[in-house]
Amino acid sequence: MNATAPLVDVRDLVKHYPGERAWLGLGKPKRVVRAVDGVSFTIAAGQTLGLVGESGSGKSTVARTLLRLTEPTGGAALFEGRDVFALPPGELRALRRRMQIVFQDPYSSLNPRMTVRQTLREPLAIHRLAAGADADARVAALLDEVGLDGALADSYPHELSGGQRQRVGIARALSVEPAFIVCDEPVSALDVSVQAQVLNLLTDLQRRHRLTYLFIAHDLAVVRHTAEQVAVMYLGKIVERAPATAVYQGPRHPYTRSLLSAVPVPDPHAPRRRIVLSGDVPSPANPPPGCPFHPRCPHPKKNERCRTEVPALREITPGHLAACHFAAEPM
Amino acid sequence: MTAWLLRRLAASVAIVFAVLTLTFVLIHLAPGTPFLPSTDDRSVGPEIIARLRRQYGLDRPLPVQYLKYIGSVAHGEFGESFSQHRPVAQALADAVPNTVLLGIAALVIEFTLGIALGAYQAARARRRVDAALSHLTLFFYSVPTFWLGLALLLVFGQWLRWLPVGGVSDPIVHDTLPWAGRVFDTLRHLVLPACTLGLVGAAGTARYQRAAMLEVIHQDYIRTARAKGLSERRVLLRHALRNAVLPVITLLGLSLPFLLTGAVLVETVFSWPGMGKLAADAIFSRDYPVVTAAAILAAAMVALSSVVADLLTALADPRVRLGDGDAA
Amino acid sequence: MLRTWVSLAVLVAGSTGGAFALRRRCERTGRGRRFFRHPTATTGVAVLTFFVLVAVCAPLVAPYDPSAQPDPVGLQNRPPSWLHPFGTDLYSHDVLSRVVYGAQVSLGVGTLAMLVALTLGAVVGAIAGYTGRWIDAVLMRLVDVGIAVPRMFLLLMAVALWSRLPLGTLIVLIGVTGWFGTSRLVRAEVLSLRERPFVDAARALGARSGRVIFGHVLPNAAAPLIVSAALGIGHVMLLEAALSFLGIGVRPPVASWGNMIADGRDLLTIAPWISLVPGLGIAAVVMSLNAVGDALRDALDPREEAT
Amino acid sequence: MTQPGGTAPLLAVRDLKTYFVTGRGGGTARAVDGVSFELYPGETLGIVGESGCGKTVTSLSILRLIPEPPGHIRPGSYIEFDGRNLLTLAPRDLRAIRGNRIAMVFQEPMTSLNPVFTVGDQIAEAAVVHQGLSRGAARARAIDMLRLVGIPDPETRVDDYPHQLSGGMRQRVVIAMALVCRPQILIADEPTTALDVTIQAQILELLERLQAELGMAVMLITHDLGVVAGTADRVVVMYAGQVVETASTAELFAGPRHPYTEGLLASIPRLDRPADRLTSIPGNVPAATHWPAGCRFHPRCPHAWDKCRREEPPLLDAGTPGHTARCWLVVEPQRRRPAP
Amino acid sequence: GRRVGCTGEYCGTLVIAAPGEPDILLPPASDDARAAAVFDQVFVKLADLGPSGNTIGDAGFVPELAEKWEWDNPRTLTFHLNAAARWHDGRPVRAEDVAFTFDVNTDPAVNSPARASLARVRRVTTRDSLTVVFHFSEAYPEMFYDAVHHLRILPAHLLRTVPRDQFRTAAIGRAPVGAGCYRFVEWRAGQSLELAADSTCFLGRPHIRRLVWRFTPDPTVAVTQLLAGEADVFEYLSPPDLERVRTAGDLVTYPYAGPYYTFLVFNLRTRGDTTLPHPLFADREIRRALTLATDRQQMVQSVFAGLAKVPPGPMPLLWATWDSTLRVLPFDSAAAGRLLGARGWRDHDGDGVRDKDGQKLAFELLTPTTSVIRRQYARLLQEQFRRVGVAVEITEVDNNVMTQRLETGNFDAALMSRIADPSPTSSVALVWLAGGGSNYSHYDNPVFAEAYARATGATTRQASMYGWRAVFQQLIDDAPGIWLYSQQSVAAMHRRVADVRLRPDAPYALARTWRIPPDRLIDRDRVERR
Ligand SMILES: Nc1ncnc2c1ncn2[C@@H]1O[C@H](COP(=O)(O)OP(=O)(O)OP(=O)(O)O)[C@@H](O)[C@H]1O
Ligand SMILES: Nc1ncnc2c1ncn2[C@@H]1O[C@H](COP(=O)(O)OP(=O)(O)OP(=O)(O)O)[C@@H](O)[C@H]1O
Ligand SMILES: [Mg+2]
Ligand SMILES: [Mg+2]
Repeated sequence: MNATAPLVDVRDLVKHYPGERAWLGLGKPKRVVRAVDGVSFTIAAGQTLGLVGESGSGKSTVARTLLRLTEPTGGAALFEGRDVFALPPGELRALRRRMQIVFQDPYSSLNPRMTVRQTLREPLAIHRLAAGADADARVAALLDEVGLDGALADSYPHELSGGQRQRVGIARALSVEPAFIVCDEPVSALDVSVQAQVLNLLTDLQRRHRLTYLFIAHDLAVVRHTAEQVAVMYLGKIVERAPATAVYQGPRHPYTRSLLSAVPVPDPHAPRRRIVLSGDVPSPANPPPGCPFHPRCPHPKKNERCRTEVPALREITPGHLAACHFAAEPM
Repeated sequence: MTAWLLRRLAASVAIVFAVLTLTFVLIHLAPGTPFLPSTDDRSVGPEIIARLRRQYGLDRPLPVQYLKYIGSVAHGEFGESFSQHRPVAQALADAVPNTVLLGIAALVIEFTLGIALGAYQAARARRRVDAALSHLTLFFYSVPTFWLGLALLLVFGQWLRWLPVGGVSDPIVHDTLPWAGRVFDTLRHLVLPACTLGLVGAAGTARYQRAAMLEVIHQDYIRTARAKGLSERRVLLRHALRNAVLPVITLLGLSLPFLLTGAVLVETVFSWPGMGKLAADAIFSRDYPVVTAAAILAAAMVALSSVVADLLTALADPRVRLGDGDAA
Repeated sequence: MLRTWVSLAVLVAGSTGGAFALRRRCERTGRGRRFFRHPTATTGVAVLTFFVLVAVCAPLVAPYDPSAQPDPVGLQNRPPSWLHPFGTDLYSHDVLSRVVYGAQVSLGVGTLAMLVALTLGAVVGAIAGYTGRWIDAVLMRLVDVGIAVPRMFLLLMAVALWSRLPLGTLIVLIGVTGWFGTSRLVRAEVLSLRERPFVDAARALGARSGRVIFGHVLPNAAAPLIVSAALGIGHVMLLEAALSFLGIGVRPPVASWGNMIADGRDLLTIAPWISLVPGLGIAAVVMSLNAVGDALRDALDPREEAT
Repeated sequence: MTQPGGTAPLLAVRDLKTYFVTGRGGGTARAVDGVSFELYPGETLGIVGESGCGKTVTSLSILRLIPEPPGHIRPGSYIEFDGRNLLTLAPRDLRAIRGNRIAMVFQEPMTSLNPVFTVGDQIAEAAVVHQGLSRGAARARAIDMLRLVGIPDPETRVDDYPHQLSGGMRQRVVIAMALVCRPQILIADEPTTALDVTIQAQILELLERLQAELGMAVMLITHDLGVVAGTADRVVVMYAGQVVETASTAELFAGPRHPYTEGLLASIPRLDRPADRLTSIPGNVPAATHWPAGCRFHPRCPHAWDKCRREEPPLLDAGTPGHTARCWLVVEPQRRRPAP
Repeated sequence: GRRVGCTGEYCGTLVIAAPGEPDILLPPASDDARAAAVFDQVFVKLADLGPSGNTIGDAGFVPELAEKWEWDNPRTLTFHLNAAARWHDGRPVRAEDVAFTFDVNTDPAVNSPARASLARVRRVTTRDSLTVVFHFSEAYPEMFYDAVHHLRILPAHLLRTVPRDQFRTAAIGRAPVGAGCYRFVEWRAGQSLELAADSTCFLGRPHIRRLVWRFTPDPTVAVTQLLAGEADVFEYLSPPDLERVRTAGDLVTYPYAGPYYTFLVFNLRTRGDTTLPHPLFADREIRRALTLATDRQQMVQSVFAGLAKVPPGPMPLLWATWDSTLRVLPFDSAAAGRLLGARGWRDHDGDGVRDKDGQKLAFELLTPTTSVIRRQYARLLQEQFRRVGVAVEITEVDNNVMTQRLETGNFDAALMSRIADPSPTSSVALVWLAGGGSNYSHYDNPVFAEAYARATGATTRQASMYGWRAVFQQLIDDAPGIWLYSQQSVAAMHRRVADVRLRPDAPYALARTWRIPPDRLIDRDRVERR
């Protein structure tokens, strides 16, 4: 960890979605979806935390609660020392200049009835940053910054390609000059060639503006290129968190290990040691007892303890945390 | 499932209760009082009106009347009809079966004809038959119900004399007929009103069904079905129709209020002594107890029909599980 | 009379020409092309334009005063002739003049009542859908109740019990009893839009609820609203006709197509033109509205837009 | 695994052109524009390319599942299977092949199952139609198929509806459905794209196993070169409705000859070779209605020169047998510019 | 075709198209015209009006339940009942029944429509089981008429137990038992009502075996049924319907003097406040001017094409008082204009409406939605008044609302229709005498009241006629209303029915004498009820 205080400090974030809404009190007991169940991490200013996990593991929920687009159930999130979860609405709106989000789906993250210009001018108007010709100049600058032709300013989203849309989405996030951007799978929906363009753009922007990223992906390979720190989520919990190199070179959690092995390598001669997990991700509404991963765990030492006792996320080596009873032992 | 049903029924009761209150308030806000003679032939002294008002409890303060009314409705009593001089329950008991008969017949026409037409059109989409049928359904969808009724009545009743012009049965021969004859007699009387009501609905259903079917035809699973080597017939009738009917079933639950609205007109045109006519007559003669009871009953029918439609949807659509959908 | 024929000819030419001109203009945009791809869209637009023009230019088109009774004895229930192209009615009114002025009332009632319903439905639906929680629950239960009573019953009760309703009140009443479906539609639309990332993006940028609802949510829910409005106007016109049929719609001597049908109903066999002409008028307008609504549905379909 | 050589191809696609009349944008989308390739018995042929380059349309064209209108297969196209041209077959004969001898697995496992029928019904349906199975036999067959694709507890799962299954299970069902008649060819259109990596690994594993067991030829369509690298014997790379490069897998990855293929390979983020910046192909895939003149890749190509703008290159032999590329660099390698 | 079935003289099913349904079939509880038609068949009176329609003395009355009657003295009338009369449940009809009927009809709790007519009958006693005696408080010309006309004899043994204030909802009111020649069979609510001939009827066996009322929502549908061959009779054709019927081959029309008349009534008191005079209509000259402005002859021509007449005063064609020598106000719009101008009502601002002191000569005309003809008239009147510079706003309201507004005096002018008794006595008192229950105009003229007293006190037919002439002349001169039309009623009936006689005041009263000859029977005539 850096010596400086982290920019973002999330502590024990919990988000439960109430399941069934009981009508007139006659409903069955509610089934709660434990989308995020006690997640903690920190991100130092100017750095990137990669958050990886399968679909439904709660990554987006972390992102949304962190920005308070969804109200959290519990926990705290310190941003520049202030608890985002405790801010009154007025201050929250002010804070929104400082933290922004880029979404996964470039098709639905832009208002289809607004031109690029309107989309980019709106945040300027909300925060009274610029108006009139000034705003137009800002729009032009933003487009230039994300590598878009200024002529596209008056196009509607449906006239743009996926990559171009995603650039508009990034420009919109940049428009309020935030310090921190949550990137929720910003490249998952893009073609490989475009994906590389966007990843490069994000890296460039981070350098230029000293941005801090929470970078969410389901693909460990993508994160490898962007993040200094990596956290792996499974069923609403972080199962491993460590500096990137440590995760890729010495994963401690069997889940991380199998994730790594499952990424297809574009090399027919690369040694293939796929660890194929059996079964599917269990539902967060009905998580298994004990270690959440135990039903699929390929670990040779899996035993009764895994079925009953939830392993804590503990530090195995300095800065390397894992939530497995056998994390300390070599495989 | 049982819990769901209980919950939905409770909600229905709440709705009916709200409708009761609404009707009660609406009626008592209205100017004019009941118990005025309907012909200007003879005058009723104020003392007699006062006595009648007392007799029917109309002299009490509104909240008291309201509470008393709720109490009696809870016991299944709707009071006495002012204009018919008999218990409202009896008047309803006479009218409801007729409306139910008419409604079911109309629904059957509306949905069988509508679904068949819509599916056929979708299968022939953008061909000439489709266009012709589209225009036809659009026409039926666009003419006033009562106008259609009058036209049918004129043509088939008065000019061609193929069908009776009104009523639920032939008062002269009905009772003298054997069982099958009576059924036939009733059906003959049912044809015109049910067609009037049903055709307008069928036109709407056909348009809806056609759109639903066209949408389904573009789904991936239809392509999958074709990729399996199924015949076009099997693809359409087995894979597409089944899915395209689902939204139409939901429509079924929503169509009842429209049906009852139409029933007011059709029953008037065809002298069909059902609820719609009863309610309209009662409203015009300020027969409060009948008005309220009819509104309550209509609301109950609508609420129940939406429960039934949901049940049917659940039966037809395996994705729908009763129990965790919220009531909204 | 000459004036009538000339102005009718001009209006027919104008509306047809207008529809085709509009079509040519719109063909340039994808949406316009999708609209006019519908086989009946052009006809629908032309017919609607025609009737709207007729309503607007009523004094020009109508050969006579719509409520004049020039000769209640000699000119009663006359079949169509050169002087009275659509015949005369029981009161020796000229049916053509009444149809022309009736277009004003019928289209007006349809449009205004629909606007009332649309506004109410959109506001309630948007509020319910966006705020959620108890407000949503309360509003939607209210809608459940509204939907549970057949609209005709409600209207009958209100109109019959209050007996003397000015046209304005009738319009408001029809509007007020007609927004329940719209509000459900809007709510559903808003509920799905609320989950869309661009709405989240707006919130993340610090936009207030009002801005989010009116700037982002409602404009995107507009397409189904516009379609339902087009269909709704026709529905209201039919409803007005039904009310008039039951004797509680627009009051004479004001002519509406509905009360004209009602007037001619008893004379259906001896003077069919009295109710036939307004009946066909309603059917034509409602058909066109439906055709245009269908075409709009396609034209505004966001799914088509994505590609 | 069989290499192309002595054996005759099982399926030969020749100059396939499938166009869509879009009506809007005023044009014809030349979605597939002269595609040719062969599929040999028992092999796995990977077809790769970015979104919109015509992979799905190619696969649909083979079984004539293109929606008509707006689409149509141009005359002159030719798809040979079993000595017959599939494109001119009578509908009846074509149906006898669909699902029976050539089966397909579609991109979206969520939507390619009919929501209102049990998975058992849907799996067995092709067998019922093509082989006239009885109800009981159909059910038994469905259970067998479920077992084959590794779904636990098949006896109860057979009565489940699609929505009761997870994404991975659904894709297994879709595969089971395709394989029920033991087809000679399985066309799998992005069978794993919608799935998580761990599930993707499961499905790829399954396909490999099934191919080994049943000995069919597989056409594996994907946009992920990583997937191809691990599974396919040969690869066809598509761009803008055309085949731009064909080669055996090993050769393609070892020495791609088309700049597009090179670009694709370079832009993949790799676990094994961390890099600070990814190499990327500039620009976007053009719209199918407006393919660029000349070489369709030239606007994005770092090596393009005049000729590329003017003249469309044919598929040129790239040295080794079976390796072809649609690039003038094959004949003028000196034009290649060194990487920056 | 059901070929088998009833044959001979006593078959026949007559279907009566009825726009509307009776409210209750118990005479003292109903004043409904539809119910009255049924009462005429099911119940008997002591004696009935004869063909002459005379109401003075007992001349012309025909015996019904009473075989004969005699005057013990000018104020005591004794009836001898027909010993053969039987209730439909088989019990004989007794004198107690008559006394009971009188008691019921005079009980304020029952509020029978006959109550007012019986005001001068002090009591009714029985002498033996077949003799009843009516004791009057005074002798007057129409005392016999009052005693018999409104009194339909009720079965005491069935009604004695019914509480008097619950007559309106008594169960027997939906399944009546009487002593008439038809007995009640079935009432299907909203559909039909059926009576069957009582073959042992003491008044003679009816020829037509079944009478069926088929309820329809309105006259148009009723006529449609007639035209469709689903009904045989409809007794009250409107002019357009008459046109429809004339084209149908198997229908015959029977005109008869109608009991209906209609007039525009002016409210002589301020709208909503009966203590102040009306700003316009309190002025006799304005009322007369408005009358002069109406071309009633043309309107009758336009609306009825000969099916009605312009009455000299407020009277139906049925009344013997119809007198063409009365001096009536002619149609003279110029005179009307002069008269209005003379009262200061001129069109000062040139908008076509006369005004005075900034007040427009405008009023509201109330008319019920249910009546096509009155609605039509309202519009014709509106146009005619417009021509003399008077603005009329038509308000169509439901009948109930109209009655209520009339009762409370909350109107300017209204189109009132009345169905009258055969005698003008009660009707005129009710509508025009101060304090009369239906005197909505609040017309109050002592001269008129005196004339009325003279007319009703007359003991000879001639004196009575003379008296009535004075009564109506006064009304005409004072013009509290504009006498618009008196209808000539027309019934349409299937041509197979023979011996049809329609009594103006009660078209079906003689139905038991109508016949369907055996050779003209159609299918429904032969149907046998199981
Ligand atoms: N509004 C909601 N109501 C109820 N449950 C929800 C809601 N939003 C998310 N969930 C549930 O919470 C869990 C975590 O969802 P989340 O979207 O955070 O996952 P994710 O890791 O981002 O997945 P993906 O890769 O698909 O985006 C899922 O099981 C999801 O079903
Ligand atoms: N129904 C259709 N109507 C019009 N154009 C179509 C249609 N289907 C496909 N196309 C066009 O064909 C082109 C190729 O589409 P295709 O689906 O084959 O691409 P793909 O390579 O499978 O891409 P993806 O990876 O997105 O599945 C697209 O550019 C599209 O515009
Ligand atoms: Mg997510
Ligand atoms: Mg594809």
